[in-house]
Amino acid sequence: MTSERAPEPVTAAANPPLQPLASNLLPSDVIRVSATSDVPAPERHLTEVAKLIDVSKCIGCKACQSACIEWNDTHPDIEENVGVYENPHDLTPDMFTLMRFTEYENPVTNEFEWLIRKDGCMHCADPGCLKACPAPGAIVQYSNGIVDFISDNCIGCGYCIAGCPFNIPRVSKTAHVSKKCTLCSDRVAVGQGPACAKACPTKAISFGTKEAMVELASERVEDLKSRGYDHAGLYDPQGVGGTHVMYVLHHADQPSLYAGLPDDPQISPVVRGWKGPAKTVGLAVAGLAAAGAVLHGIFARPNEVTAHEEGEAEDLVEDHDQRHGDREA
Amino acid sequence: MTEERVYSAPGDKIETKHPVTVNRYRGYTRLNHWVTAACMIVLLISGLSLFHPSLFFLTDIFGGGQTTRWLHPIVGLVLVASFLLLFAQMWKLNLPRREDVEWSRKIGDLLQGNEENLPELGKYNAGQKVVFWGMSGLIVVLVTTGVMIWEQYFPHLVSIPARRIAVAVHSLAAIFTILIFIVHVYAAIWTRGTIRAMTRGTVTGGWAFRHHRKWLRELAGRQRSDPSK
Amino acid sequence: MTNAWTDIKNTDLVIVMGGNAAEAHPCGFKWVTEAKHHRGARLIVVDPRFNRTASVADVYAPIRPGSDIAFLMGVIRYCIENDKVQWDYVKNYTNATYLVNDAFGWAEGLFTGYDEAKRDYDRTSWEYQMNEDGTVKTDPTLTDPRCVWNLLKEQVATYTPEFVENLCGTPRERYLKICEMIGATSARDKVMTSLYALGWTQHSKGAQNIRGMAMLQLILGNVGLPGGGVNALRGHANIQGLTDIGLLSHTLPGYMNLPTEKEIDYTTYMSTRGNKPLIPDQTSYWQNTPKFMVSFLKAMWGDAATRENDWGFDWLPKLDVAYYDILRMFDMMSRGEVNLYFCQGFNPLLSFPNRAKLTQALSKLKLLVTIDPLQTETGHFWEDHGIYNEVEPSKIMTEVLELPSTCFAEDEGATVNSGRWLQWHWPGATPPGDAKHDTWIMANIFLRVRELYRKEGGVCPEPILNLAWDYEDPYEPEAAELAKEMNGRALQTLYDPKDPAKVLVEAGKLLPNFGVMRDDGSTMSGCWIYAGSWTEEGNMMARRDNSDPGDIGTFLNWTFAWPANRRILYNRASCDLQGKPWDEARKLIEWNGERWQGFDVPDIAVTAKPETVMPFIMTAEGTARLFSRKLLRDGPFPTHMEPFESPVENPFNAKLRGNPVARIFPDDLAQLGTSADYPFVGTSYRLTEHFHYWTKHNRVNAVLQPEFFVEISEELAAERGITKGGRVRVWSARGEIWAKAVVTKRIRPLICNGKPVHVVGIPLHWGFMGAARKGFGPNSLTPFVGDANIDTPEFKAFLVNIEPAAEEGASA
Amino acid sequence: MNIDLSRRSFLKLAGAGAAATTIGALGFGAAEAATAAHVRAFKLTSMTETRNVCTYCSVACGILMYSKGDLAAGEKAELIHIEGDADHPTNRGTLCPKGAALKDFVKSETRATKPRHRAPGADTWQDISWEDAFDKIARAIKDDRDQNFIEKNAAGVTVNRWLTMGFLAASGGTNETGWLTYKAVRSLGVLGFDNQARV
Repeated sequence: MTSERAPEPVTAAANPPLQPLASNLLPSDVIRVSATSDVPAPERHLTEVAKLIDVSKCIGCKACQSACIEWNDTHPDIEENVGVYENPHDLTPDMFTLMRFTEYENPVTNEFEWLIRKDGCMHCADPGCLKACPAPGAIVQYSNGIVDFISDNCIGCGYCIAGCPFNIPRVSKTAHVSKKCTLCSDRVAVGQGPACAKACPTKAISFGTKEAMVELASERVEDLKSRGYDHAGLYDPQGVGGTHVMYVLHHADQPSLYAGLPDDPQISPVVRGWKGPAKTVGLAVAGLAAAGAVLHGIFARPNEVTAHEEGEAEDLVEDHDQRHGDREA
Repeated sequence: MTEERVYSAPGDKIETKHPVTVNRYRGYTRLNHWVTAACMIVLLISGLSLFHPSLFFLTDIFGGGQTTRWLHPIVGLVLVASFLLLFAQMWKLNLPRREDVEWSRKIGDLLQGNEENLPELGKYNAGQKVVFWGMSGLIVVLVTTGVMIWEQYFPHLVSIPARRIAVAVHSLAAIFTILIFIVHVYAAIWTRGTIRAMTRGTVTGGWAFRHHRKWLRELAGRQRSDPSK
Repeated sequence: MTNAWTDIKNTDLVIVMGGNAAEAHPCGFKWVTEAKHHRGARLIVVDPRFNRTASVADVYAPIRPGSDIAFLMGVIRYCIENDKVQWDYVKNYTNATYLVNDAFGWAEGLFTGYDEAKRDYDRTSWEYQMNEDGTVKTDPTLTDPRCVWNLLKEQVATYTPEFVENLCGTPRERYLKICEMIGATSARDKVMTSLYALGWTQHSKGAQNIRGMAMLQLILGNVGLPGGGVNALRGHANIQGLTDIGLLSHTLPGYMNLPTEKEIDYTTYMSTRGNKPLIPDQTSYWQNTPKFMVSFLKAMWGDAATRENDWGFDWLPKLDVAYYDILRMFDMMSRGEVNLYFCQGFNPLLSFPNRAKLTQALSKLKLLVTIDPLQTETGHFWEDHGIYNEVEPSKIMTEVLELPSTCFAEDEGATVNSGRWLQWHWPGATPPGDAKHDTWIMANIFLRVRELYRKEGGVCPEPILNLAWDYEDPYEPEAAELAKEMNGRALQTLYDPKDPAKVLVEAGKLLPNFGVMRDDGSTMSGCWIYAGSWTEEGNMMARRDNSDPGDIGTFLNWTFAWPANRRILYNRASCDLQGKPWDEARKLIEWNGERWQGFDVPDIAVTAKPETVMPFIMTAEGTARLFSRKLLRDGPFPTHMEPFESPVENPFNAKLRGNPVARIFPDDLAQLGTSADYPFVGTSYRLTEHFHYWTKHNRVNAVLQPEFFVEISEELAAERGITKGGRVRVWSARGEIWAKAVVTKRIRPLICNGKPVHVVGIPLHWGFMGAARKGFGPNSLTPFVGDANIDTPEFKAFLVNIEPAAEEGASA
Repeated sequence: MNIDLSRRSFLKLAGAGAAATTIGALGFGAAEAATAAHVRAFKLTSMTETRNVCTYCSVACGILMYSKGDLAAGEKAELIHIEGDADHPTNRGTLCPKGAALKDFVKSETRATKPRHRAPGADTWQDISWEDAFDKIARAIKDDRDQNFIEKNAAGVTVNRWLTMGFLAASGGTNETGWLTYKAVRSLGVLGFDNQARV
């Protein structure tokens, strides 16, 4: 094979290759697979990538939504206006990313702020969706940090919804598979950045190695602090092991201001319990019970009716007959 | 006039006297039971296949994960309907009675084969009652939580945190259901002569005498009023 | 734009006022966020609404629609009061020192010479004091009370912070904070850029709004500098190009004017266009007008244009009024005075004011032809669409032809961006169905008309029969042929005037630049400012070298910018009098002792001596005008005027309604409302999800913003019992619309003179064709009146009323 | 490797090769390996790329159009995708929500695709051939111009204007279209001539 392997992407600001390039996302780059425990250790570790969303640069133009729809060939419904700027009104199986708008009156500065956040999959290092997923191979995580849904293996149960700390996956009513941002894994595979990051007019969305994005974020945080946002900071929540989609927030001390971005997201203990101990212990208990029954069956004497008892029964029935007869007589 | 039934259900009667065979379950009750049982088995297999990855291969029985995901809740509803019918027929005789306490206390004797030490019982012993009420309760829990996590038709019924609890409770309830199911099946097997009650509908007099004497007594006492005579 | 999109990265302060750059020009706005990120630039937004641009602003201030002049004059007053003036710039590069005619004055909101009956000024007194040799009297000490600077000081004295607060509704501390930030850019090493768009033009005094900012920028010394300028963010992809080429009622290509009927011949026409410098040694580039004019006429009529027939001057139509702008045409149409109307890629039914009048006007046409890639509302104006277009087709006798044309993806050619870059593009898709190129359609129409004249004769056939049409395939002229025609060719070999032996351009060759043009018929050029765009070296508009040696955003080898590939206009002003950059760190060009050089094409003759030749080469003064003489109809300085429909009286003169010299037709005057009936201020605008009336045809954009809505404050909603997402009826003296209500904190009542003024925001993207839900536009409500100088309709400030409405279909 | 392989089949081969080797190396089930490699195929491979400029606003972003079929080579070309041109100095590959959905404009269901005629008083369109449409227009122009053209004003000055016809030109079109339109319209003596500069 002489085909050139596509490079790993370092930016979204690049033009797509037209020459065929072999994918840089190999099966062997998968480090986690849903409902699969024996994923072999990868031979190489890809450079972790990340999308950095700087809400202080975001103008809420929805170019990311537009680019996402076009790249992924989805068909969201034409809805109606319900008195807000969000359209569609929520993430849908056909809308992997959504601008959420919050009108906030800052009690400290008395300034009005229009907080706009691009919502979508965070590509957690410890993905709750993957943990919750019962279908082997329906959710995979690559060593570059991308968490991807593989529709062919998805059974549409919606467990990923329960597993996700960010309320992201949506199950299609028609295809019955769960959908969310892929971080444009097909673009990343040929060295390109995600469509939304490329499109973003104000570069509020950047894409590159996670290291570079963290560095860029610190540059931005410094700028924001110079503008009086003392609590500006990076949102890379460690509760889920960090994310491969991160935010620069002016109010990093209050993420929930931004349309309910979780302050301290983590995989719910309930989900951990359900997918951790409950899964093992439950199965073990059931297995033990079954085994116990079998063993008991084999080794213990069965509870058998004796011929004597059959006789007793006959007597008893006879007896009753007579007594009834007596009474009648 | 008919004497009041205390320990037996309508349809329970002495079938033959020599030897004694006793009608324990009528035809439709047996059908009802087996429909419920079939549903339960499908639910257990499909549920288990989605519960633990090592059992996911079981989805192949139903034609894959998608079908399994679709089938499981539908069968669950069938089970609920079917079980409701069973429940209507059985709940009264499964109400606890004083002798259940003593019976439970002496359950060791039962396992050691000293059943004669146990008190006389009606149609159901305390173990069967536990299975009955356990199943009833668990099915309520399962159907409730099941609907809460039924993505296809009720995606927004409850909040996501509630859904997480629901899915965990559903799993736990399923484990308990499995345990009860095992107890139920195993008891039926271990207690010889039981299964025919749900196949042929009858048990031997000796079986009735040994395990449910009060029930046998009542039936024996009711012979006269039996319209077949 | 004086500057370019990419140049915004060089700024220290951005003021977005009279526009909404983030929303309407997101990718250009990127250079604002880049400046913020990499230079620490600050962003000020002044707008009636807290819009998407405001969402990333450092300071936002609300302003009552239509009060921008007061705000800007107030800032100028602040700068003068607080010595925030770039004095070297003002004294040398503006007309601040020039003395003005003693008769000129201003009182009660009016300048001298007002004639109420004519709704016009006699502008005689709006002029400099002249020396006998025809040059201007000046006072470099700025002590003469009649110098422009002192008159300006007097003019802006009224605009105190209190006055501004009361008139504009802008809270004082916020206003003063903005003044302070703006004033700081008077420093030599600080630059502000102004980004504006239709938020300033669509007023009855639009031109004066922009002058206000231009004057402020001159006072701060910010024009001509990287990161500075007065930047009109143009709307359509090629609005700049079509304006350059003169597709307007009264213009010729390259910003020359069509003759009026007073200009009875070529000589008379040229007699007022001598443009003799008013200050010795100045460039006054318009002195070259005859060269550009003759070259244009030769492009039009080729060999038929001769010196003997004044180069075909008579074949140009002559104006009897200032112009036949869209308002005048539709007014004439409504009176049955127009028979044929063509809409090529234009949807007037949604884009002109007073839709009821438009429908009535279109119904009186004999023939309407639309040439458009889309099925437009205008082409379908006769269709009954219920409340969205309530007409009776059987009563409309207009014949309509809908001709399908291609779009950008299917055609080839250049479009001119806001920064004057001519960028070539190539087709990559087969046109759908039977859609054809506009050029093919126009050629077929023209050639058929010409054939009829050839066969049948008729009235004045010469301009048609003689029109140059030397295309290889006359029915499908190639983009390259047309581009070369605009660039121009030498018709005879051109020799260097200084050295007759030296050949500059051989006969038949493309012109390298407009400097070689002649007024003797030896050159032709369709649009002189495009000379250099397609030369013997090839198509300069197709160049794709994106290197930027000075890292100052000029990209000289990327496509072509007019004029002469210059990226920043007036760039000579980026240097001090001696030719050194005001800010060494922001060097664009500089004088090296012999010539101008640097990272841009100097906007001055390369050997023009810095202390002699001033930067503003297009004016006869060589300087920029703080006092604009007679050039604008409504005053040499901006003065505050209320919109024609306003809840507030003109504080200078309660009798004045709107711009006292703006033209308004009698029927339309009768259709103006007052705040007694229409208490709220309506204003129109675009949303970022849509482009005018095009993208409602697109599924994706319809998804992103599906349905027509209006925006109101929580206070107004409470006052009128309107709920978020509920349906409302909005009406003006001219019509009514129904919409969903977006109730928001982003609009607040403005407190003017102690009283609240409520604003109703009305976006403009919906109609009755396309993929999005059917809806309305603001033009059902807006008044049929325009700017006094160029008649841009007053879309940004008018009066409306609003109430909750029943759901569609339900009875109210 | 056979150099005559088309890009598409070349890619397929390359993909298959990569998958095969990896399955062996990893030793997990073939199904799972196939699963893990399930990244959507890059949809632009083997498309024709054309450089263009966004048709909407005056920022004039550089765009790349991807089509099936090469128009320059005389083939029929179907537009598949549009994205920003990262080489363009202004937009650097970015696009706004309109630009990013340009393909939907080109392929809009409400594009005009054939000439249509609406007769006076009619409530429907009728199809019309280009020939007939042009004849109708040319006749209308000729007749109206001959009837209403003003050669001289009251003072006897040659004014050569025609006021009963108006023309709105497209600011979305090219310079070249604009220039051809300018020539044709001005030569007729039309003064009611405008573009979107004011709106």
